[in-house]
Amino acid sequence: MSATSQQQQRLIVSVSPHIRSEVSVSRIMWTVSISLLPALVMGIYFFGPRALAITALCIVSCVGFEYLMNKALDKPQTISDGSAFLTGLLLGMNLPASIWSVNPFLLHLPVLGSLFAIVITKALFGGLGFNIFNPALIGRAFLLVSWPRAMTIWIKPSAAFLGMDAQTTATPLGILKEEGAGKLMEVFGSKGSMYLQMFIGHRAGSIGEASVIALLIGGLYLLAKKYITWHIPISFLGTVAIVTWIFGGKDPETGKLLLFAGDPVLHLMSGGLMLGAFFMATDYVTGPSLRSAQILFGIGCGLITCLIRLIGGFPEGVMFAILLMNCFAPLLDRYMKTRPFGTRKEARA
Amino acid sequence: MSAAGKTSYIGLLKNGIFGENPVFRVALSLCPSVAVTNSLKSGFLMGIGVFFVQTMANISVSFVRKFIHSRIRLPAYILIIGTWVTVANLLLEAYSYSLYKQIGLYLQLIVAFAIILSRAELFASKNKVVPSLFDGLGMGIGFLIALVVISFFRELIGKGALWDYQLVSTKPILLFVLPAGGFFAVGLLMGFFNWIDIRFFGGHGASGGGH
Amino acid sequence: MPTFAGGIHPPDKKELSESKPITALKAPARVVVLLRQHIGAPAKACVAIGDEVKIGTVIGTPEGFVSSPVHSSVSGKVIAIGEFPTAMGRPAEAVVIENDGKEEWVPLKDEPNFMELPPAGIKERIKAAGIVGMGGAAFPTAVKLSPPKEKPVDVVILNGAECEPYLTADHRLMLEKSKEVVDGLRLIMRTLGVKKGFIGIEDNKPDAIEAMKKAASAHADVEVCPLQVKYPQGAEKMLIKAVSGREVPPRALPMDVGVVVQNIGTTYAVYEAVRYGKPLIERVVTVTGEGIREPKNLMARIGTLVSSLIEACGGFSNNTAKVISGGPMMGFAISSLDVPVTKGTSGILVLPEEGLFHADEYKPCIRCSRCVDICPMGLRPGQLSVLAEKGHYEDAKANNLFDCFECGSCAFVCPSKRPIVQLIRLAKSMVKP
Amino acid sequence: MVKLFELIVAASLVNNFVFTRYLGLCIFFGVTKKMDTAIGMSMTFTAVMVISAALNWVAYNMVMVPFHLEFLKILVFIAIIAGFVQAADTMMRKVSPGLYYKLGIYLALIVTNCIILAVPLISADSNYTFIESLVFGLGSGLGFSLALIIMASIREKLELADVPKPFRGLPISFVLTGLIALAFIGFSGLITL
Amino acid sequence: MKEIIKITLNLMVVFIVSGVILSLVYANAKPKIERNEAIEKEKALKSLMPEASNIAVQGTYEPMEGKMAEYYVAKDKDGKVLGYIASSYSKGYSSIINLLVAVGTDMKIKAINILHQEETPGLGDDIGKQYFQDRFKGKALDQLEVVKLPDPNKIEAVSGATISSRAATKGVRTGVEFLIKKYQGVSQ
Repeated sequence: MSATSQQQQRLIVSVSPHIRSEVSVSRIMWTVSISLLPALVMGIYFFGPRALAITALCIVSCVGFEYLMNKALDKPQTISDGSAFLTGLLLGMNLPASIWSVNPFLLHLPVLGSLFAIVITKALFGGLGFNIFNPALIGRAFLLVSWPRAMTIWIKPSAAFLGMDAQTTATPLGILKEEGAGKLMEVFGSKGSMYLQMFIGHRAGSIGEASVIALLIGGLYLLAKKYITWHIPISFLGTVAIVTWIFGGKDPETGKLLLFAGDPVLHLMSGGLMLGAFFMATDYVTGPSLRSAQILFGIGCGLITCLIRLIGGFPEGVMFAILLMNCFAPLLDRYMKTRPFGTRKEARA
Repeated sequence: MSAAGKTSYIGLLKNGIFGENPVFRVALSLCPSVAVTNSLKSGFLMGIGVFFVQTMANISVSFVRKFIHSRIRLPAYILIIGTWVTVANLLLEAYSYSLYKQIGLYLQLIVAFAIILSRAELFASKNKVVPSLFDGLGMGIGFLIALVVISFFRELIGKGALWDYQLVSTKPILLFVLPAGGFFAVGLLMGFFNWIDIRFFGGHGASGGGH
Repeated sequence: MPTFAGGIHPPDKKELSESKPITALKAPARVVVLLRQHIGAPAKACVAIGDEVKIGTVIGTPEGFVSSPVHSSVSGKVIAIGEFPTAMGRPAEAVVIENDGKEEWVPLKDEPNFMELPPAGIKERIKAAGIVGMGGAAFPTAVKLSPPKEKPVDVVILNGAECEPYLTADHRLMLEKSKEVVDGLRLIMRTLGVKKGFIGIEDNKPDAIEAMKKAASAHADVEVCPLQVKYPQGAEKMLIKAVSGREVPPRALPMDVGVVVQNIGTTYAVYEAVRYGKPLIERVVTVTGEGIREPKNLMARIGTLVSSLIEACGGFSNNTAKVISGGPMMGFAISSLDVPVTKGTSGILVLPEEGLFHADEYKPCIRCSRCVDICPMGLRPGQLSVLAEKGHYEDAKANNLFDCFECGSCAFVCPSKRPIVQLIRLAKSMVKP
Repeated sequence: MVKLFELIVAASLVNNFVFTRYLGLCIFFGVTKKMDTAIGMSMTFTAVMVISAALNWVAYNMVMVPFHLEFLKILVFIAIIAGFVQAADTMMRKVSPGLYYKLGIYLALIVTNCIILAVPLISADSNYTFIESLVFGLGSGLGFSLALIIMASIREKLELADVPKPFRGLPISFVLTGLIALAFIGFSGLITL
Repeated sequence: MKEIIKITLNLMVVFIVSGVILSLVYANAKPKIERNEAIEKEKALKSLMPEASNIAVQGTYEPMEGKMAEYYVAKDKDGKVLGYIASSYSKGYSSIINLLVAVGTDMKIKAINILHQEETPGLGDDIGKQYFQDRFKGKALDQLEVVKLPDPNKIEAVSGATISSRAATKGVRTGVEFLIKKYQGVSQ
């Protein structure tokens, strides 16, 4: 009896349920970070160690600002949950590697971008779970708008590992927007070679956005682990494919719109679409939480992306599309309802 | 006028500048605080414009307060304010044409400023001319100071310049002179002033009750 | 294989006890029989201190329509009547009986032709035996079997899902007493005048499905339905959906869609009561968990203290941190081992320190929609929890707060480890339904 | 036709009154605490903007321009709007009291709102035709409604957030508007007018 | 009844007083305002052809759908034609660019002046800067082509802002083409 009474002293009383799944916020964040690694490795391979240095700087700054904001606001420390790390990683992968080589070095850019991402977008809104916008994307949008020139210089991808004075060039979407599809063929040689090179990631662009295969590996891994669902990526990519196929074509002679003549494959593989569709539009916090709303969210992202790519001023629209749809996410969640059990009328079995 | 009267005039001034600062505390008439503050010069001139209209409107309203029938009070006040706005507008157009092209629209919109009408209604229509003048001055200066503070930061951070004089060769953070940057500047400054208020004066933060 | 929408797959841990046959636990030296072991009005004590009782002596009489009698589970002497701690935390009135070890029964009225009894007669015997829903809710069975005329019932479903992890009491009963359970079901169908009876069993109990199929093979009106393994399949509404495809509307009862659901243990008790006139004085309790030396399925007298059950299973292994009455998803953590087994106690679960989750360390909702995906009631639990956390109870109510039956699936999957159920309960207590 | 469509898109998205022109901020911050008010306000505003665009266009191009009284436009516009709003108020109260109780409260706020005045002023400056002026009013109204509704939905969510104390209320709303405006930069270059 | 009279009287007095104030200010400001516009235009034209003493409007043409623009002939004080100036419009990246282009009698560009543009801040709005406008000096019509690398015989784009640079160049070309059509060979 004494043994049990001793035991009784230590019994924990808590509410049900008494078992929990093993998935935790930090596990999700770290898994997403890991799934981004293949794309980062490809980025480093093509753009050199500077790509690694920029990404690392972003990560260190993001985690640092998160630490400082928690201190300043007297909140429990959250740097170990991996969300700031992930923000830094995504921000770094969204920057052009060229900011390392532009003279003078623009290394304050990653730091300021992180400041904007963590402090203004996240901490001021109450920290993880309450931010309205994807912090990494706001960080990038802020940099793009404030340093439009530095943020649109792209270096030529090459496997030459240590070249610092790399040649600059335009991204495929930039070429498409300014010179047309003909020039793109000229640059890549043939359509097949263009698809292949873009699939591998041998093209100008942000550090982590270029390699389609690496991003697909990461994205499929997340899908398989059920950390993301198909709703947003598929509706996003599908919308872009359909719209660019229908409206993406131009008559090479007259420059007039030619229906059903676009190149959806090119559009799917270019810009930040893969990175955005699998890793940033799927951000839990800033997207809608209902599956039906997520499909609309993805379609919206796709439409705005196409609108900007095909008509708008910027060559690439994924970032703005996701940010704009972030604005609409609460609205979508508000008006798309779940169907509570038992509210469907049906015949008796 | 006694000494007590004097302090109350100073009190009226202070009230407009600190206690009920139209932008940072009362949060009325926010449009110009963002719209024209991307350079110190236009912010300052807009502030002067509001200052002018506020003061003149307060004086005029106070002047005619006994004469105006209460049922047409508001239309009459709007008419008076509209007159002074038009005057300010014409003067700016005549004497600083290039600036008029920049801030003209917003200057015209002063006529719809809640702050001016509300001071006319709440203060000038109930007080004598001299206190109304001081209330107008206080509010006007408060508004002017707010605009100057905001535009100072925005031009400095956004263009690296002050009063169109380039201080550094590069643009530090261009965003701050763009539309989006205006909102950030005002929001961050408001938050900063609230923080000072809470931290050092034991206040509750002005717009803390905002929701 | 049929099931319902949503739901989760917690580790079921049934292997700890599913192969342990039901063994009778020796009647303890003293039993504490609660007078309120059911939903509705508590029974009123009809014995006095010092009275001699036998096994099956009525010691509490029902008060009102929704109530149930309580019987002595041992023979001996009433030594106390008063407040006693319970598994739910709040003390309740109980009759304490000292066992004289004679195991004397009151005379029972055997009924070999039980299948010919008229419905009213069956119901009378069920009522007299003090049978209540033994899955946990403890609703008096006789009342459940008296649906109002305007709600015709055409299907009876036996709940063999036993979806709570760890618990195996119903599983063992279906294996060892298949025939009795099927007969109990037919008795219930007869009482209600129903032509169709289903037995829904989750697919993780193939031996039980087999045994029940065999027992039911002689009866065309009884059908065994294997179901996908998913929690909370055993919740009435979910089970009805899975087996019959019917959806019980919010705030309605199964009988509104013509269904009555009965628990396996209850059905077995019904059989025994109608066949032998035996009152409900014992039940199968699964004592299991990683914190117990020797997990067992025990046939224990109502009123046995939890400490006796644990002793009978070899006591705690090291680092015991939590003892739960019921399953891990919806059971109650108990603070003392001196609480009695009641008619609704389906299991005692002992969890060790390792792998235990501490409820106070939770993070903000990151809106991952896991809870929305799995909520069997089609609610948005995460949002409800945030609304409750910030005191927006009315908003929570507008978001179907009261449809939640607190199955805990949302809290189980939540990566932020939010105490969603607790917050929802808080909101429920703050607003009127 | 294309021009008119472009005008709507430009007025509602590219040059959204709130996010790029900073107009109507008092109302914008004032009525977006609750979704219902935001919706009521956007409906009232859009209607009033279209009608006031029409009335003021007539007054400006039919009366003021021929008589060289353009410098009086501020006074005339605000008088017309005030008069019209007053009339609408009275009429609605008589004709449709139900609608009046729903939307009437917003009418009172309209006179002292710069966004209503801005529509005729900008139309006058840009020499729009009557139809263009109407369409511009409509586009502006839709853009303002969009801004109000987005903001209201986000603020409802923000209500549950743990915003640092000095930033609660207006400061965080400003920062939020800045972030939305940053996102709206994506629409720039979509249409060149 | 008395009230209505009082209200009317009230309003009339306010109207009259504001009318008086306004007309006084307007009378004073109006000539200045009108002069301001003229001065501004004159200044812009003058800056293109500082040596001309008389720049006169000749008419209008349509450089872009729906936009009419003026063109001018610049003469020195002896009445000798120094060159021609055209105002022109073109669609830029985010705004309609309005500019002036001045050519000599040899139809080579003397100077251009971007009057209005709202291109991307920090990027396209560099076309308003002197360094870019100077790139047009001395160019003939066939040299008005935008390239990305420095080239003395072409127009080098503002870095990172090819679209804006092209738009500006297109506006210039429209103007020059018009002037050539109008005045080529008419020179005396």
